[in-house]
Amino acid sequence: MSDTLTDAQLWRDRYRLMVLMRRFEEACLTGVASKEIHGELHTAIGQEAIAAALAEHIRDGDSLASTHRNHLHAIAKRIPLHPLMAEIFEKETGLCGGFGGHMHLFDRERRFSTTGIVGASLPVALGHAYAAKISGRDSVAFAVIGDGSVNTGGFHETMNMASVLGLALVVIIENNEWAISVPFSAASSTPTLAERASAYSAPGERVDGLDVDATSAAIGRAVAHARSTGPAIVEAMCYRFRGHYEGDLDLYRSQTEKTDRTTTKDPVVLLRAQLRDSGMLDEATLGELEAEASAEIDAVLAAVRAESQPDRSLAHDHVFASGLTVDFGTKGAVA
Amino acid sequence: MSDTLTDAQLWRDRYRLMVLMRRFEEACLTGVASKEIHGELHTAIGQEAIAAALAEHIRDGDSLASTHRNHLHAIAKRIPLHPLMAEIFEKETGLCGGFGGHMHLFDRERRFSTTGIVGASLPVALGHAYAAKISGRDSVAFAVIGDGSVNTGGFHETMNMASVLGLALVVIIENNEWAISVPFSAASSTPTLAERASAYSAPGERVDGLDVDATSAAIGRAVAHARSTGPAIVEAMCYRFRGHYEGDLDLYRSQTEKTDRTTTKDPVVLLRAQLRDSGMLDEATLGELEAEASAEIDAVLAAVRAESQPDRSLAHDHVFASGLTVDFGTKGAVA
Amino acid sequence: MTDTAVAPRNINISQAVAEGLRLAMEDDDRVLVIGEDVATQGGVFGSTRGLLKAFGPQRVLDTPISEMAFTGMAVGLAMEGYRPVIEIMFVDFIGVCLEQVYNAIAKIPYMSGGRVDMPVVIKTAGGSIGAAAQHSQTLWGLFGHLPGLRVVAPSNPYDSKGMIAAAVASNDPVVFIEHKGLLLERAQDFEFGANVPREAYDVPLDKAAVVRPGSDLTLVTLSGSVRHALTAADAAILSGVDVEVIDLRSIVPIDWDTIGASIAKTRSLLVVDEDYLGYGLSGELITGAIERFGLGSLDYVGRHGNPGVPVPAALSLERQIVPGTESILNAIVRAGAAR
Amino acid sequence: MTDTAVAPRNINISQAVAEGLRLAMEDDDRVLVIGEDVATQGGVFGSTRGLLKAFGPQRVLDTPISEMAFTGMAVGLAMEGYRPVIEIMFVDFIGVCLEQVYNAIAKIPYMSGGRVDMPVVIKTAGGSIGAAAQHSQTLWGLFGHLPGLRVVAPSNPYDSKGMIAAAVASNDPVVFIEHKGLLLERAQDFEFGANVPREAYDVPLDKAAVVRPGSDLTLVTLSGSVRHALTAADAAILSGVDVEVIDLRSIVPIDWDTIGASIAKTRSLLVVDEDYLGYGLSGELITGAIERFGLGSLDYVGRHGNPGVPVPAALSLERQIVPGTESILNAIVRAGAAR
Ligand SMILES: Cc1ncc(C[n+]2csc(CCOP(=O)(O)OP(=O)(O)O)c2C)c(N)n1
Ligand SMILES: Cc1ncc(C[n+]2csc(CCOP(=O)(O)OP(=O)(O)O)c2C)c(N)n1
Ligand SMILES: [Mg+2]
Ligand SMILES: [Mg+2]
Repeated sequence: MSDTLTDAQLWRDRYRLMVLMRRFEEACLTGVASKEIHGELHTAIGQEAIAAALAEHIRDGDSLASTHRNHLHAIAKRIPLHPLMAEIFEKETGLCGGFGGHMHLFDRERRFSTTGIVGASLPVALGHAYAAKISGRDSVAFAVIGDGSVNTGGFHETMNMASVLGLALVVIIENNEWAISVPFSAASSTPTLAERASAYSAPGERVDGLDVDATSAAIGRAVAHARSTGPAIVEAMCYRFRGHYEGDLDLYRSQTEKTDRTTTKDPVVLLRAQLRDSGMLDEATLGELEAEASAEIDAVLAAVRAESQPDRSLAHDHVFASGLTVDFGTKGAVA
Repeated sequence: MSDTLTDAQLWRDRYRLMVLMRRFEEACLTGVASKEIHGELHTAIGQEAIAAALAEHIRDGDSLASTHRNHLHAIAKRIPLHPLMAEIFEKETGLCGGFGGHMHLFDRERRFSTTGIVGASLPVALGHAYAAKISGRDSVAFAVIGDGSVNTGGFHETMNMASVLGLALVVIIENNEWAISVPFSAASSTPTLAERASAYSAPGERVDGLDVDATSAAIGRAVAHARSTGPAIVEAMCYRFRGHYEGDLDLYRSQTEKTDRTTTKDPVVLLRAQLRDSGMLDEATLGELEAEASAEIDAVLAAVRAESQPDRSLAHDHVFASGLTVDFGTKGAVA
Repeated sequence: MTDTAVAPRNINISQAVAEGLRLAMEDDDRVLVIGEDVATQGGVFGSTRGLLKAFGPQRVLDTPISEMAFTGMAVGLAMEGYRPVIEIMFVDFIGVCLEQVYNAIAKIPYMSGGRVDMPVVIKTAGGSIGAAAQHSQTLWGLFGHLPGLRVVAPSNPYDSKGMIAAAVASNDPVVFIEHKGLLLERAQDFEFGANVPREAYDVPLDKAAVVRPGSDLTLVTLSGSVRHALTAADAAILSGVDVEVIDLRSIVPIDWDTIGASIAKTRSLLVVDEDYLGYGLSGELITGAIERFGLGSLDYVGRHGNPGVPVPAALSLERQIVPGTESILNAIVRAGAAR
Repeated sequence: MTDTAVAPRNINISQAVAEGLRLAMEDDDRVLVIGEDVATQGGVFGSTRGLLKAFGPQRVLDTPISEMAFTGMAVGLAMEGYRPVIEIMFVDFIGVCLEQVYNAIAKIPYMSGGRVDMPVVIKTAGGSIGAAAQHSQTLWGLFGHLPGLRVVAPSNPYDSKGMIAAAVASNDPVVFIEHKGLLLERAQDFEFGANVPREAYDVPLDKAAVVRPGSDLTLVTLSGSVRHALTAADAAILSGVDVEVIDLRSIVPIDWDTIGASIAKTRSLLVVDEDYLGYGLSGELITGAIERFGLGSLDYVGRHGNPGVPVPAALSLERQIVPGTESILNAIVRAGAAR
C-alpha cells in the first residue's frame, strides 16, 4: 500500500469509516442484549474493509442489493445511520417503520434492498442492472453476497443473464470462510469462487478483503468492466468474527481457528497498525477518529433507544400499496 | 471413423438402433394425429445419434434422468418398447398405467425417470449418484438435458454438489440450437456449454452429436472420469428437426435454417451414406435393417393402438402409496 | 361485461390479452414484458404476439430458462419505477421461483412499511388440456394463501383484455392466471364477453360478474369452468334447478357483495373449482360466506372440483378429476335435490 | 398421549426430534438426513444433533446452500430404495425448491400409476419468534393444498419424537413442520406430552388429540398454538366457556372422527391458526365439518389467526398478527358470547 499512502485524507476517511462500521455493529449487539432486536441478528464484524472499499465506488445512482448480513452495505450505500439503526431496533422511526427489521431494509430512493433469503438478492440486482441499461443510465448494480450464496441456483441464473444481456452488474463475494457451520471448502467445487466467473465469460478476481486498498482497487476494476462490458466478480477473503447470528453457540469452529483469525485478521486492527507504523497517521489522530466514530454511533444509539416501536394499530396497514385490505376471518358466525 | 469401422456388427447395431428410434418417434407422431396422445408431444427426431451412443455405455445398474424430450433416452435405457409407447399413448398397459403420459415416465427397476420441468431432472440424477456412492456400487448416474436447461439454477446446484461429493454423474447436453423459440446463442453466456464445466472443476467436452462414434467416445471418456473422480459434461451438437412440440407453428426459425439443417444434419441419413460409401454395409443390408426396425415398431404400434385407456374408476387411486385417500369435497351439506 | 349487438371480432383470447398489453404499453412506457418465448414467438400461446415488433427487444425480453432470475428482476425493476409483467409459461412451474413471488414481490410493500410498492404482474397459464400432472394445474388456491398478492383469472375474451389492462395498471402485485383451454378459443364462440372493443378499457379486478341470473342455487366459479357451468346451468333447467352463475374473476380480493346478494336470493352455494379443492377456494368461499352472512343464511353448501388428485395423463382418467359440463350438471342436480 | 406419573426427562423438543430420528436410523439404515447444517452443527435448532456422530457423514449430510439440488436428490434416493429426510431450515425457504416437492416427490406415486413410492420426509421449522416476514411463516396451508403430501406439525415433546418416527416410517411423503417457538422448550414445561420415553415409539400421523376436554366450544389448532390455546381455555372458565381443545397434529389427512365427536357435543367450532387464514386450514376445517356433519350441526363457527398479513418485525406489531394466549382468549370469549 506504500504507493497509495500519499493521501492522508483518504486514509483518515477509510479508517474512520471502518471504525464507524465496527461501532455500528457493536451498538447493534447491545440491542440484542436488551431484547430490542429480535430474530437472528447477523453482524459483519471482521468484514469492514470490504464495505469501506465498496463505499468508495458506489454512487448515488448505483444500486445495491444485499443479504442477511447487510448493515455495513447499508452504510456503504449511505443510508442515514439513524433510520438504519432504528429499523434494526424495530422502531417506528426506522427505515421501514419497524415493519421490516434487520433482514429487510428497503430504500427506494437510494436503490438499496436486502433479503433474508440466501441467493435472492442477485436477481434483484439483475433487475436494477437491466433498468440502468434500458433507461440509458450508466449506473452499476452491485450485489454483495456471502460465499455460501454462490452455490444457489439464483447466482447462476443471474450471472448468465447478466452476461447475455451485457449488464453492469458487480457481484462482490464476501468469502468469510463459513456459511453457518459449513466451511467454504466443503461447499465449493472450485478452490476459489472468482474462477467460476469464467463460466459466464466474466472476469473474477480474488482479493484480500482485509486490505481496504487492494479491495477498493479490485472493485474499481470490476466496475470498469461492468460499465463497458458486463458482469464481474470480486471475491474478497475475510473471516466471520462472531457466530452466524447472535446467540449461535458456534461450536462447529475450533477455538484455535477463531483465536487465530480474530487476532491476526481484524481489518480494523491491521489498518490501524499499518497507518501508525507507516507514519501516515499518528496515535493521537487515530484516537481522535475513533472517538469521533464512537461519539457518532453513541448518539444514534441513544436516540434510537429513546424511540418507540410502531403503534400496534398499524399492524394491518401496507399489505397492499393500493390500500386494499382483505383481512380474512374477521368474525365468527352463528346459526 | 475409418479406424473403428472394423466391427460390422457394431455398426449394424448402431444403425438399426438409430432407425428404430426414428421409427419410434414417427409412430408417436401418428398418435398425435389420431388424438390418442394429448398435451405437448416432444420428439427427438434428429437427435438419434446421441441416444444411440448413450445406449452403448449405460448399464442396467446405471440410472438415467431425462426431460420432456425423453423417448430416445428411454430406449437407450432399454425400457421395453411396448410399455413405453403405451404410456406415451396413455394406455392402461403403459409403463405407468396411463397415469403419467409422455412427460412422466418412471421405471424404478431400471432407474429411469423423466420430468416435464426443465432442469428438474438434474437433482434427481444427483440423488441416484449419491445412492451409488453410499451403497458402494460403481454405477453411473446419467442426466440428459437440453441446451436450455443449463441456464436453470438446478444445473448449477447439481454440478457443484456432485463435484464437492465426487459423484459419478455424467451430464449429456443435447444442444439442438434451440430452447423453444430462443436460440442457444441468445441464452448462453459462453460460446459452448462444455466450457462451463470448469466452474465445477469438471471436464467438459463438445462433440458432434450427429456422429454416433464420436459421441460414444466422448461419453466413454466422461464415464471414465465420473467413475474415478466426479461429474463430467458432454455437449453433443445436433438440431431439433420438428417444432418444439407437435402443433408448434415453429415460425421463429427461418425456413432456410430448417431446410439447411434437416437436409445436411440428419444423423440417420448421414450414417447410412457413410456406411454404404465406406462399404461397411451394403444397400441390401441397410434396407434389411430398416425393414426390421420398421416391422418391430409397427408391431408395437399396432398392439398399443388396440389397447384401452385406463378404466376411469382408477382415477382416484395411487395418490398415496399407503392407500390413504383424502378426497376433499365429497358431498354437499344441507341445513 | 359489455355485450352489444355488434358481431364479435374474429380474435381469440390470446389476442385479446396481447391487445390489452399492447395498449397498456403504449400508454405507459414503464411497462415491460419479460419471460421465455414472449418476444420472437409472442408467447407459446400467442398472448404477447406483436409486442416485440411494437416495442422492441428491451421492453419485450426473451429470457433464458431462468425463472428465478427473471422473476426476481421484477423486484429491482419495480424499485426503479418500472412496471414489469413477468410471464411464467405454465403456472405449474411456479415452484422454481415462488420464493421471489411470495417472499419479495408480495411482501416488500409491507416489509418496507408502505414505502416501496411492487406494481408487478405475474402472468401465467393454467388449466387442464390433457397435459398431465405437471402441466395442468391452476393453483390459484396456492397464491390466494400468500398475503400481498391479488389473484385473478378471467373466463372470457372481454374480461381477458380488460383484466390484463387493470392488472398492469394496479400498484399491487397481481397474479394473472390465463386458462390454456380458453386461450385459443375464438371470441365469437363465447356466450358471454364475446365482444372485445378495440380501444383500451379496464375490467375492475375486484368485481365478480353474474353471468347467468337464477333463483335456486348460487354457483360460484371462475376461469375455464365458467363456460362449462353455463352450459350445465342451461341443462339443469330440465331438472328444475334455476342456477345463478357467478364468475368470480378475482380470488383475492373476493367480491362479497355480489356473492352476498346472490345467496340472499338462493340460500344455496355451490363452488365449482378446477383447482385442488383442499385448502383452497371452496373452503374460503364457504367459510367466508358463513362468516359474513351467518350459518342461518344458507340451506345448502357444496363444492365440486379436483378432490386432491394430480391430474392424470389419460383422458379417461382426467375426465374423472377435472370438472366438466357433465360433472358440474351432476353437482347441480345433487345440490338441487339436497336443498 | 402418554402422560405418566414419572418426572419428565430434562430434554427439549429438538432433542426429542433428534432422538426419534436416531432410533429410526438405527432401525433402518436406508434412512438418511440431508440438509444445511444438519451434520456438524446438528441443525440450527439442534434437532439433528448427535446423528453425525452416530451414523457418519454419508448418512448425515451437510450440504451447500442448494435446496433445489438436495431436495430433488430425494427423488433419486427414494427410487434407489433410500428413505431420505430432507431438512429445509426454515419453511419460509420452501419457495426456492417447492418444485421438487409438489411436482416430483408428491406426484410421482400417482404419475407412476402406483409403481414408485416416495418415502421422503421434508423436515422444516416454522412459526413466529420475532424474526419478521421471511422467517416466521408456518405455511401448512400451502402444503395442504398440494396433493400427495401428508402434512403434520407436532405441539409437544412426546408427539415430536413419535411423529418424526412415524413420518420416517411412512411410505408417503410427509411434510413435518416443527415450531421454532417450541424447539428449545423443555419437556417439563409442557402441560401435555411432557414425558418422552427413551425407547422408540410412533405417534400415528392421522389422529388428532383431545388435549383438554370441554363441553361448550371445540377449539381446533395445532403446533405452537396448542399451548396458548390451553392457557386461554383455562382462563376462559372464568367467562363461563368450557373449551375442548383439539390438537390436530395432521392437516393432511384431517382426523374427522375426533372433530366430529367433539362438535357433536359442543355444536361450536373455533379454528385457531398461526398460518395465514385465507385459503387455508380454517376454511378447510369449517367447510369439511359442514360437509360431513351438516349445516345444522353447528351453532357457531369462527376462526382466529393471521388475517393475511406478512409477519412484521416489531414485536408491537407481531403481537397483533400472531395468535397468542390473550388473543385466543378473546376469540373464545367472542365465540362464547355468540353461541
Ligand atoms: C434459501 C436459503 N437457504 C438457507 C438459508 C439460511 N441461511 C441464512 S444465512 C446462511 C448462510 C449464508 O452463508 P454465506 O452466504 O456464506 O453468508 P454469511 O452468513 O457467511 O455472511 C444460511 C444457510 C436462507 N436464509 N435462505
Ligand atoms: C422450469 C420450466 N420452465 C419452462 C418450461 C417450458 N419449457 C419446456 S421445454 C422448454 C425448452 C427446453 O429447451 P432445451 O433444454 O434446450 O430442450 P429442447 O426442448 O431443446 O430439447 C421450455 C422453456 C418448463 N417445462 N419448465
Ligand atoms: Mg460466508
Ligand atoms: Mg434445446
